[in-house]
Amino acid sequence: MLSSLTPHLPVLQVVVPLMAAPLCTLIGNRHLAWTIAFITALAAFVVSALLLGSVLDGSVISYHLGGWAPPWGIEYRIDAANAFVLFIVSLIGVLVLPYARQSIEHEFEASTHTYFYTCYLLCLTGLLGVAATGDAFNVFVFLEISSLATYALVAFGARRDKRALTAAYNYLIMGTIGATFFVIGIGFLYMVTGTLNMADLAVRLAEVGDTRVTRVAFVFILVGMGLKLAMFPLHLWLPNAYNYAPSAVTAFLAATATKVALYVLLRFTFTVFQFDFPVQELTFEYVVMPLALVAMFAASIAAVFQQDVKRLLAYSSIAQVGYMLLGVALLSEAGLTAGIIHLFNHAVTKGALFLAVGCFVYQIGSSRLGDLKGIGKTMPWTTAAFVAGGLSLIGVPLTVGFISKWYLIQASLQTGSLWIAGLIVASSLIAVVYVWRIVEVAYLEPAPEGRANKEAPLAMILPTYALVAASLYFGINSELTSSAASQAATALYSATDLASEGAAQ
Amino acid sequence: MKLRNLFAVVMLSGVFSLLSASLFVAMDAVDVAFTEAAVGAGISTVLMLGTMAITRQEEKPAQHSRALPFLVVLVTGGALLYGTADLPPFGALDTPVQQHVAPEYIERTPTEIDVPNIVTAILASYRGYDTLGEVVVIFTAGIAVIVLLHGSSRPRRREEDEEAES
Amino acid sequence: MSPELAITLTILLPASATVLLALMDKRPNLREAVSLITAGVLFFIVFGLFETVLDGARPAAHWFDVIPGLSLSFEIEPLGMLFGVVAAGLWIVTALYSIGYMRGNNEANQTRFYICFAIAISAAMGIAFAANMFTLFIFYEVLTLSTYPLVAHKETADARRGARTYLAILITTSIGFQLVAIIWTWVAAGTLDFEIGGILTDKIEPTLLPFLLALYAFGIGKAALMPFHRWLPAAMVAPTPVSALLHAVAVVKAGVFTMLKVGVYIFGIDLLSTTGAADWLMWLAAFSILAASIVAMTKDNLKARLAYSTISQLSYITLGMALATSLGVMGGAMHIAMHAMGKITLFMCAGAIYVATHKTEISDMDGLGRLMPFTYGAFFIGALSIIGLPPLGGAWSKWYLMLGAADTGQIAMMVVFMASSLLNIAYLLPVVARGFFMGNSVPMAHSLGAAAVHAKGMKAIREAPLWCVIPPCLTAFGCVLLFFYAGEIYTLIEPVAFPKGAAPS
Amino acid sequence: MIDLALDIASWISFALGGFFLIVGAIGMIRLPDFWSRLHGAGVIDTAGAELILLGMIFQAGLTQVTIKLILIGLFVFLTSPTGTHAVANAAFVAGLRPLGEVKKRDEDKKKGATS
Amino acid sequence: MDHHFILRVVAKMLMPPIMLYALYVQFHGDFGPGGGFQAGVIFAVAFILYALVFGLDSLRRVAPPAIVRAGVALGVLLYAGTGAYSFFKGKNYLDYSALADADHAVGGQHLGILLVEAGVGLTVASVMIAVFMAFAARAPEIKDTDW
Amino acid sequence: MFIAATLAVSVTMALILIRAFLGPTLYDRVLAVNAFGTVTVLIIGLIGFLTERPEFLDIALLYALINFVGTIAILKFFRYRALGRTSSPADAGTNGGQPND
Amino acid sequence: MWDEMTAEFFVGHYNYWMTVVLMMIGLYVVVSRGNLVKKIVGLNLFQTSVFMLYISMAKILGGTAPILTDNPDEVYSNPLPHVLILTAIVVGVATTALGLALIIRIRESFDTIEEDEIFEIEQQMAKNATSSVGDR
Amino acid sequence: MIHAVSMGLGLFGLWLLLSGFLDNTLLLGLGVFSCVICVYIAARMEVVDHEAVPLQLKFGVIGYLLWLSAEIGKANWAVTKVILSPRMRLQQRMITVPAGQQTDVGRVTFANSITLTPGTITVETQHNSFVVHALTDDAADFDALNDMGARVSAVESRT
Ligand code: NA
Ligand code: NA
Repeated sequence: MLSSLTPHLPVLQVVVPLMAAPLCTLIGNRHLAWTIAFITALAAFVVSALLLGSVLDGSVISYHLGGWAPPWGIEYRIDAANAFVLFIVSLIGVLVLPYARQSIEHEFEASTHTYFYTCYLLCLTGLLGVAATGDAFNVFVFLEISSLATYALVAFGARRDKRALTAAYNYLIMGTIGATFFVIGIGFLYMVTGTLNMADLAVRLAEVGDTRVTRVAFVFILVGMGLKLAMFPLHLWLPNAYNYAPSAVTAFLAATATKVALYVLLRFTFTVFQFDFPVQELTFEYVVMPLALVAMFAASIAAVFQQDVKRLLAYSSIAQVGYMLLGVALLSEAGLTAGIIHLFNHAVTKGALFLAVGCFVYQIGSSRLGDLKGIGKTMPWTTAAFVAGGLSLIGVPLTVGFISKWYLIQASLQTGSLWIAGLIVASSLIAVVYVWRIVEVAYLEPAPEGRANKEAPLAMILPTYALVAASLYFGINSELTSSAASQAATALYSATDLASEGAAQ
Repeated sequence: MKLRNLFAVVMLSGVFSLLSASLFVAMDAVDVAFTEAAVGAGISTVLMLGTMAITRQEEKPAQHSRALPFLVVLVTGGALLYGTADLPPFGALDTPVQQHVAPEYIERTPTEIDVPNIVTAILASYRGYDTLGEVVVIFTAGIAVIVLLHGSSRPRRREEDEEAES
Repeated sequence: MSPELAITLTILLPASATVLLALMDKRPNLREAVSLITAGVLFFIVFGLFETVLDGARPAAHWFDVIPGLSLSFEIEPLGMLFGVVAAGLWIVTALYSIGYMRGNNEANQTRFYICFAIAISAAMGIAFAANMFTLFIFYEVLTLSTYPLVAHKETADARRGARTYLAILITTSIGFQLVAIIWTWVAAGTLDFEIGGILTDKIEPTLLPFLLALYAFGIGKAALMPFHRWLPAAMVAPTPVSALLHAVAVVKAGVFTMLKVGVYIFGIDLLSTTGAADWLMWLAAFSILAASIVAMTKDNLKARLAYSTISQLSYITLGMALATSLGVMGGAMHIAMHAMGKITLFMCAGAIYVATHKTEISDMDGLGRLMPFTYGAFFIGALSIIGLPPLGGAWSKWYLMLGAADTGQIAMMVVFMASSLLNIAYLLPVVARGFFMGNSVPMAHSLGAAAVHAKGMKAIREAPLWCVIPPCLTAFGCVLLFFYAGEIYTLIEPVAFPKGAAPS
Repeated sequence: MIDLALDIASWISFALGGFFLIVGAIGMIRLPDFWSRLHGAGVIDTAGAELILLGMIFQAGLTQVTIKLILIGLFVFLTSPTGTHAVANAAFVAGLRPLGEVKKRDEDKKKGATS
Repeated sequence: MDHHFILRVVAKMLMPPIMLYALYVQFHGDFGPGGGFQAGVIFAVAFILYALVFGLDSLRRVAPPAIVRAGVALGVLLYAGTGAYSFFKGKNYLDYSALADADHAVGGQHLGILLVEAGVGLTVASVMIAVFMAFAARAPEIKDTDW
Repeated sequence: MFIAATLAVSVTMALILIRAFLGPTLYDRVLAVNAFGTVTVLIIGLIGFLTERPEFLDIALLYALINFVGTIAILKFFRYRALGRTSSPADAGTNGGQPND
Repeated sequence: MWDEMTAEFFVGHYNYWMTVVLMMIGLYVVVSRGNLVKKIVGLNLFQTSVFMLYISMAKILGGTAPILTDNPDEVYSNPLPHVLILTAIVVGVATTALGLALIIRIRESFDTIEEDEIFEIEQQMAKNATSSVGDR
Repeated sequence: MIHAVSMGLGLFGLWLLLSGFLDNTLLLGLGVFSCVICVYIAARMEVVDHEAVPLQLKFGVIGYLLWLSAEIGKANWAVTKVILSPRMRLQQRMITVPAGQQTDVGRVTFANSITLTPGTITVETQHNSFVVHALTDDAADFDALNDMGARVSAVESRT
């Protein structure tokens, strides 16, 4: 039975959580719902690992949904690039769930838990679907599944702070504008090629060449995805959304949602638009890269002045997106590799950090800096995890953050830009400042009278530590991640050749 | 034109929806028109009315500057107009849109699916997976709304609201 | 014991001791026993290695690859061996001294202190034995982070400010300059392994060499080259054993050691001398020497004066490297050991004075020498060694440095060395002179805060506790020993300084 | 022959229907207040709509289309007065009163009494 | 006698035909415009009309929220399950030819489309009803005499 | 013939739209939108004939339905008395807000 | 000649321009308006205009709705954009429903649906939180 | 029960009219299924009664509808004249018309008939009378309205 499912792995990756979501609602029992969600997420993780294993050699899996050959039918097309993204998303997905159970049951009334798990699974479904698909319009559909689920998940935070509602609303407005821009871009591409299959698009766009339509399509897809991935200055929705969402949600989103949007951007930039196309180069060189650099500084500096750790980390996320975009904007395979590896590393790091903050919130009901005084003494394990994540954010050696910076700086030096390398380190130094503000408060200030020495529950500590361990392990041995990232970069770059083969079949 | 009366705005958006549905019919998109009628004029309007029954119906004049939005719109619109110049002319038969995938659907549907409505054939079968996604979107929205408006206690009466507002 | 295991042990032993230390939180005696025993065993192992290296062997250990081609591995060469022995040896002394000081001062958070101390030693070992610049950098950063809590130990506003400066400068320089330099080297040379003669020959544009060297020289903030020296005086807020650690055992020595390593193994003396890439550094170091000495004279606070003295003395070593001559390297290398022994003596004396009298200002210390003869005696010997008078170790290193300057025909540098020695006399000997010959100590008991007197249970000033006095006496004796055993050091360093076997007289 | 007759019939229907539609619309613009405009809308909903539908029926002949047109006609016939009544009732309950209302209640009552 | 008897009587007459019309649209999507989505909306409109005229509580009685929520989920499951059935026949996901014998692939397509459209219709109708109920429950109470 | 009818309907739509914009009371707008729905039903039927595919009258039927239910919904959600006040002040009271002729 | 081409270009692209103008009106309403409901209305307008763009690209002059007839020579407009837009409309109404539900909750929590007023309330909340924390 | 069966049959007739596929077994089957569902839900809604399925109406209702159509035509013309007259003399008023029908269906028929004829609109329903808004004096013809009411009463029930 299991072996007969092997050829269906690409679709199982998405459909299993997709079917589990309504099942959760149908069953209605929150414990059972959690169990279903967890088993599903675990299954998704296993599937993603299997997929990653089978495409790391550079092969490509094409799955024809409905049995209809592309470009007439929708195709799932798994190569190293999206297998890597699928792996990241499902890894975080499965790790956050046990944590979520604890924190959600602590924060919300019992009757909403089932819905929470449903939304969580839907969000997971959407993100996985976006990453797996090889069809441009299908990207939009699954993007919206994940987005709608996200808006709901963010709004869950309203129980703790009503500002979660406005955050969700603003996110909804911005996200929908972004998705609509994306649809406009896809429409333009369709108008000049007559196809929606991304591999087919690549081939046909190369024939169409550099026209006003392709230029505008590219720009709209860039802006559309830029909104979703919080590219500076399209990031305005992010700080509030991350700040007021429930902790588990923030951790999950920060680690996955923007990453998937970035993946889509990369897929379009390097696979679909991979032909002699000056606008793309110009855009990246003169728009994306400067914006990425500005983000690295502006958002980092903004982070320094935040009074709330969650918000601080949210601004840091915007800066980190800047790093990824910077790597991509170098428009070299090394740069792309750096961007992708940072995509993974930041997912792990930020996931760990937000989970740790969630533990604080769980115990002391606040993530404000002023309330975290002496937390290093009352919650030593959580704080230690936070510091480990913070060090990774800074890019201290033996953490994944270091690996990211290494590759980024290497890539920028290879393109001969010492000044970019300098800017990268300069901005990561700002990270020292904002991380250290927290470290000082946590360790060097006395805890308020009467706060008990009480750690967060094990169900929350363990996932946090799992991510911390990952951020240390992959910082010590980056072979897996770096080879996967470089394989992914190669896949993105070389997909056009495969595309012609794909269209032929 | 500035319509501060939200009710008028909602009504006009419903009217816009009616008009666009008529346009869709004129452009042969009967299924789309059907849906737009059901959604734009129907469900959306009813939901907006439901919202406005609860919220205030007058918009307050905004205090912030309109320069930036205007610039955004100008740039976006400019880009779109720039792009449309290279688009194939409206209604032409020999454009890429009409060449590659689409004729295949029309040609294959009678033998492969055998339903007269090609839109249904594509919707439910060739691109049935998109439609599954669409159903999940609706499902998501349903669950989200249930969660958001879950455990409702009826809010204060309108009279009290108005007193509170004035 | 295989050399590989021995190397691994030198790093892991102190690191694993932290676990024991943490467990002994509530049992000070056991805790300090663990600390001492670890120090002893470590020194035993290192000394064993010293013998093999002296015999010409180059023990090595490979841990793992962090990034493909970039490994965490160790290989002991003479410079590293020298630094390793100095650090391991002085740890014993410092450990002894810490017990006296910390208990004598009733310091809080003593367990944290010992843990961080152990990690710092572990890092120092890693730096000493690193086989490549990457490994060295990692341990360099570990050292920075592990000493931060030591500097901030008192948790007062002052301590936090000082620790912040400490961390800011060290992290900024290491990530901002050193890391860029390392990655640049990696991109240019394709390796980071330390090799005699350097790895950069013909790999990089000669006009760019001074820039790369500048990135290294300023990136090695622990070498306290001006203008990145501010962290050292700032760190004076730390308890005295920490100052000893910073100034003698690990931190600054790690800095100048790295400086030497970079000069000898990354650039190569020949490359530096043929291209003149280090000329500017020579002048900067010379400036640093004089300027820091002059500042030292103006300081009334004893520890501050010693701190500026350290800045000055460190630049001797940098200057030795920048001379780009064999004798300069020999002098620099020797000065690592000589200065370490001398400066630790001075600091421990300063600490002993503080424990006994709670005095920090030199102007308050008139006549103390007569009450604390052992302390002041040790101080006197240490000062003479720093000044460079025979029969003390400092004489040899200064001698070789002068020879190096003469060798390259840099008369100006010889003048600098001589002027600096005079300045040394001017700022160090008055301390001793005031202690022995000025003022009357008997009525000074009341000048201590009554509360302090009461708290310490002291009736009048007398010699500091035994554990505070014995260690400086031991190191003072070490200064003398070093004069007679300098030949050993010479033999050790010879293969590095004179790779072609052209050792003069 | 029958075709021609049907064509003529539908022409007439369209012409009349169009006339009533436009009259009703003009009424909605020209009439002075809500209450009077209700009657303009009534013209559109009744004569206008049904006649246009009738015109289409003449064109469609005895087909499926005619059946649907009749169903639409029936539906409009049933719902438009209901809707109009609902609006009018709403306005009435809200206190909106006709412009220049002729208040001859006594006379009405008298008439009512005599009949 | 109630205040809105005109509406009540007219609505009573209209609702069954509206529901039938919805099902007509549902099952004739193959032949003309419409399909599950549009049918779902129309079906929900019948319920909305019911709630508008007879009150929200009546609607809750006719369509208990738990049932509606189950409908929301069941529709998706029907669609996705139809797709997953193909696995058992070794076919790709959503390959409806698995629903029929190998030589009746087209018949499989017919059945598949019927099933998934039913799923769409069920979910859409349920969601629309659920959303309406959620919105209406938040609105201030409207007494019959108020309008 | 259909074109002529379509034109007439279009003119009607335009005029009704003007009333929908002008208001001034809520009831004027509701009335206008209701009438607009009716003529939309007509125009969709007519467009069907114009494009020679008149069989898609389902859409028109749907419109008629939506139009009715929508009107009821408006009136239900906007309780009468409250709405009388939410329009511009001139509309309030018994006067239609326009000069008496 | 030139005029003829211009005219042809104009006729062929007029449709796109109109949809672009409508889109921009919608987008302007979204980004400039402070009223939350109005933003949603603007979003709908924006999206519907995009749908029009798609549908107009599907149209073939002289073609007919893509529902098969008995006439074998019939030209059908492109059905694919219709399918895409059906999906997009559904996504749009889903978003609208969720947005409106959020507005209801916002109104209940903030007692307003004006962006400016909400912003003021949020600023006030932030200020209160900061002042209550004290020393930092 | 009679109402339910009648409703089912009526709905099935409607299905046949809408569908037009009289030879497609599947669609006919679905039609039956649909009718059953509709009747079931209608029953749950408690709307299956003499009001939803007014079997009680007499056949004379057809005659009434024809008469009503003629009235509507006349009324339309009357209002048209008003609208198109340059000076547009209106005499708006509210008049109260007795509604003596026995059943609600009858009353609804009467009320809607009044509204369907332009010039008069049923504004409010009271216990046994309607408030009618009239556009002009001509429209406010009390006797004509009473006549209409009598006609409705005549066809409203079998008895
Ligand atoms: Na259909
Ligand atoms: Na009337």
